[in-house]
Amino acid sequence: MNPIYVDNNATTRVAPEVLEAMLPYFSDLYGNPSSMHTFGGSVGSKVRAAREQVAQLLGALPEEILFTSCGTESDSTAIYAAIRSNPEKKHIITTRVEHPAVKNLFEHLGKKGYRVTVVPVDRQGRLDLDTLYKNLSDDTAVVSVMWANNETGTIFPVEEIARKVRERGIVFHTDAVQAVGKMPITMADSAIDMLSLSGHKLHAPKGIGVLYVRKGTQFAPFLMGGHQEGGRRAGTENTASIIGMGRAAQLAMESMQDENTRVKALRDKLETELLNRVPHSMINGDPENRLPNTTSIAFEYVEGEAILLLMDQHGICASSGSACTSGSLEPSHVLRAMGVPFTAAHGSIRYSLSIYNTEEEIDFIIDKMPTIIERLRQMSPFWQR
Amino acid sequence: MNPIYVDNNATTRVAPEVLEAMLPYFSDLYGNPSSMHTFGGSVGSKVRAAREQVAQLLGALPEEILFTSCGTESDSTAIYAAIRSNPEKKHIITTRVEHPAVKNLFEHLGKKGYRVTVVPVDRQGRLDLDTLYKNLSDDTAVVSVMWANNETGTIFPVEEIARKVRERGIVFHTDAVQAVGKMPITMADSAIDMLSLSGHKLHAPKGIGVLYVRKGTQFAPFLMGGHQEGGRRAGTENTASIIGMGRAAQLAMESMQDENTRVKALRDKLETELLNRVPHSMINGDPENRLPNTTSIAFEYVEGEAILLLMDQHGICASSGSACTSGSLEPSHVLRAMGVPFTAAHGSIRYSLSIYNTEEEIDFIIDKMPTIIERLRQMSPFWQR
Amino acid sequence: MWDYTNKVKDHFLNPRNVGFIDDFDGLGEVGSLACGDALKLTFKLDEGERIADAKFQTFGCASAIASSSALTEMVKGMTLDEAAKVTNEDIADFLGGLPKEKMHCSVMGRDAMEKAIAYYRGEAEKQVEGEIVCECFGVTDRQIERAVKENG
Ligand SMILES: Cc1ncc(COP(=O)(O)O)c(C=O)c1O
Ligand SMILES: Cc1ncc(COP(=O)(O)O)c(C=O)c1O
Ligand code: FES
Ligand code: FES
Repeated sequence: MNPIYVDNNATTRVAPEVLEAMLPYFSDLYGNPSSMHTFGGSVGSKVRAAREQVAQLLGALPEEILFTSCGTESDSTAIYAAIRSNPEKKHIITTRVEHPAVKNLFEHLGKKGYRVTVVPVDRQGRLDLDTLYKNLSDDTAVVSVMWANNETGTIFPVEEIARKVRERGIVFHTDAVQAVGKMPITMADSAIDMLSLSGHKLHAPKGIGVLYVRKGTQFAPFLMGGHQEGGRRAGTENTASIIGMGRAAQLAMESMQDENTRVKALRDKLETELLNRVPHSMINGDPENRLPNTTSIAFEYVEGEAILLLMDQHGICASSGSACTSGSLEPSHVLRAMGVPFTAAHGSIRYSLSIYNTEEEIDFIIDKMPTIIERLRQMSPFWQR
Repeated sequence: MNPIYVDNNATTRVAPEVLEAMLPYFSDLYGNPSSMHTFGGSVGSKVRAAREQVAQLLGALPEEILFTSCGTESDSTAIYAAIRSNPEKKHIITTRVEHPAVKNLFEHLGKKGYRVTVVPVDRQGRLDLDTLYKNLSDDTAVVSVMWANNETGTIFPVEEIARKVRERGIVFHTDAVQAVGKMPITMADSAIDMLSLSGHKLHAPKGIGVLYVRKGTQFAPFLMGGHQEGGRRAGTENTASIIGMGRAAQLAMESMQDENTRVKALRDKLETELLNRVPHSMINGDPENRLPNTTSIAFEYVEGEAILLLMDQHGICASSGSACTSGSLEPSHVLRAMGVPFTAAHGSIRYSLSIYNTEEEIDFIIDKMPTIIERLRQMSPFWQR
Repeated sequence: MWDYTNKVKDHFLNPRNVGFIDDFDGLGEVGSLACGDALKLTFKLDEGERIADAKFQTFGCASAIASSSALTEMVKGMTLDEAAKVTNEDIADFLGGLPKEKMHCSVMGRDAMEKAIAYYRGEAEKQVEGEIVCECFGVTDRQIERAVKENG
């Protein structure tokens, strides 16, 4: 059975063009770009080209692009760089809806003696900006706010926040893992100091990330060792994946239009039809400011894992909460932060589309979901027939 | 021109069998192993199989295997885990011949207030064990000694050191990046607490590493975030590379014999012939305890970069010092630690073979090297004809 | 993804004895919406004081549903004393095993059975031993009741 994959916020298919670009760099052109021979050195020029491609996607300079091993490493690198560059400052700010890569790091830093402000969100998942701005102080080392939420797709006004944060001379980082490739980004016009992305969310392979570091931003490496990445990230360059990342950046620019028209229309159709056909269902998140590919729908009185497993019987792949938190049945911290009622939080399903989805697939999902929910509700002690 | 690649301590060719094992996991079976659908979950069982393969290569338990993004990350993870688990201890021990991944981290920790003992080596590159043992104290948080040196191939008695260190209740880590796959290792019989390896040194791809953590060893994660790797290393699993790493571990077990007979014989032939044919040349390192694939030969009165570039003209790929430090022209810290005279240190070339090398290739190198060295010596003001 | 046995999958996909016996002899309810797990169990006795029928309603994950289904199958024909001795390990064994992290899902079944028996015997509600089923939200029962009412 061919899967119907609507779990693209968890991970994406490596684009065939990306794999093709990577293939020569495993068993044929396997040299180390740091080597003093042509065989290794020539791979170095491919790595430079990939850096330029990523810079172009972000409207940035090639020297502002750092390759890392994943989104999580980019997040850690940025946040540690900011606090190590400002060792006297002991206050840090983030939000209640961050990915665990930022959330858990801030919690750790809280235990290490940092004062942490965690900005709340409202019922639609919108940030309480007043609280954020009110808490900026001379003691603040870094503000980290995600660009788009992985579970609901809600987009946050990070450009505006970055400007206010910069006015106070504070470093601003954004986890843009879910935003990059789905919306246009121009770092040259922005006040954001550091930005994280992860290759496998935009059709590059798993195990490659990028950290944008604005020229002039104070920096301290997270991974110490060899002199790779201009001394800012040690470890032999993951050449094949870097080259794949470059190609994926190029493809993302080309498909941005499709993502924001055709894919968005498919998402809207899926959402509208499911809300129509399934009683007691509702959207989680801000329908106004939202990624074009994501919808999180709460089906009341049923439980997410059970829904996913029944969907799996039809080959439909989706998520309840983020892939990172499913595996434990704790309800998602994002939905809890938004005050989604218990009856709804447990039964929330995230559908995240990509350019590879077709209308037939969406129609198939629309057809199957009502029966799945009805079947589970028949078993539920809370469901009043 | 097909390269003659004798730079396998810098990086290796991805084995075609490894690439074949990886290929389905890019564009076809691209699911996230943490997902609640069969499409992702079934990749999880492949990841488990890879963990078992790596465990087998190391004579370890699968739950003692942690996948990271490279050797450098494994080293950092181990050393930080040890010092964070022993926050009251402020003394750390390493050697003068470590790879920058350990060396630079220890220097950094020295600046952060740790007392660092750096154990010297003798002219053959053998460790001064007395100094090491004498400095073990109740304040020592971790001892990190590489298993085999990347530049000279010298093997250190880490099993013996680990036993002595354990007697004192101190954590022992070894950077085994150059040892794994070239010599049999059985962690079950060992006193080593943590061991680092890097995939691209044994025909797995770049960008995948392993940290062995003995069951029961205190641990604190370096990369915080999602719950992957049992909460010990966050970040979406690099499934294709992990699966490739597993296959490479399997192949390494199969080729260990070939490495220690045929490859060793080729290395010995190369070495003997070059020493015979090129006057004023000598081996760096301990010829008794040495990796089967490595020889570092000093050609006096000439300079390494120039040698490498002339070799490159013939398509011969090698290194002067480690690939990580070439790129700057500082003479290698390893050769300096051994007291190799300047006249020799600058002209040292590392040849590191692999199972893919043939006798024809070695004969070709033996044929070309004398002319290359002679040509440069003709230009050298230090060379007395 | 969890490694479920074929038997778990079967009992999840084709659960036996779903429902509510209107003229029940015993009724046990455990868990709550807040936890994401809840189970309502009813049984009916025959003349010989053996369980003639048992039915369940479950709000929960696949393990919870499969465990409930398994339990109701297992207890049919048992005396109440026998049924009271069924442990969550027995339920897991019946299903060919549950992932370690999912063992607690089968506890709910045992607890509901215990409560249903106590109900029949008119005993005061027994303090149930063992693991706490869920403490995800850390909210009070009253909050939950309100939440259910508001959204019900
Ligand atoms: C001994 C040793 N340790 C650590 C490393 C670092 O490994 P990686 O480049 O995969 O991070 C290397 C190779 O570069 C090495 O030879
Ligand atoms: C918003 C966000 N940040 C960070 C990450 C972490 O990325 P990775 O798994 O590549 O480390 C993810 C995805 O898992 C994400 O969705
Ligand atoms: S002569 Fe060129 S680096 Fe010194
Ligand atoms: S019922 Fe299975 S996780 Fe709680």
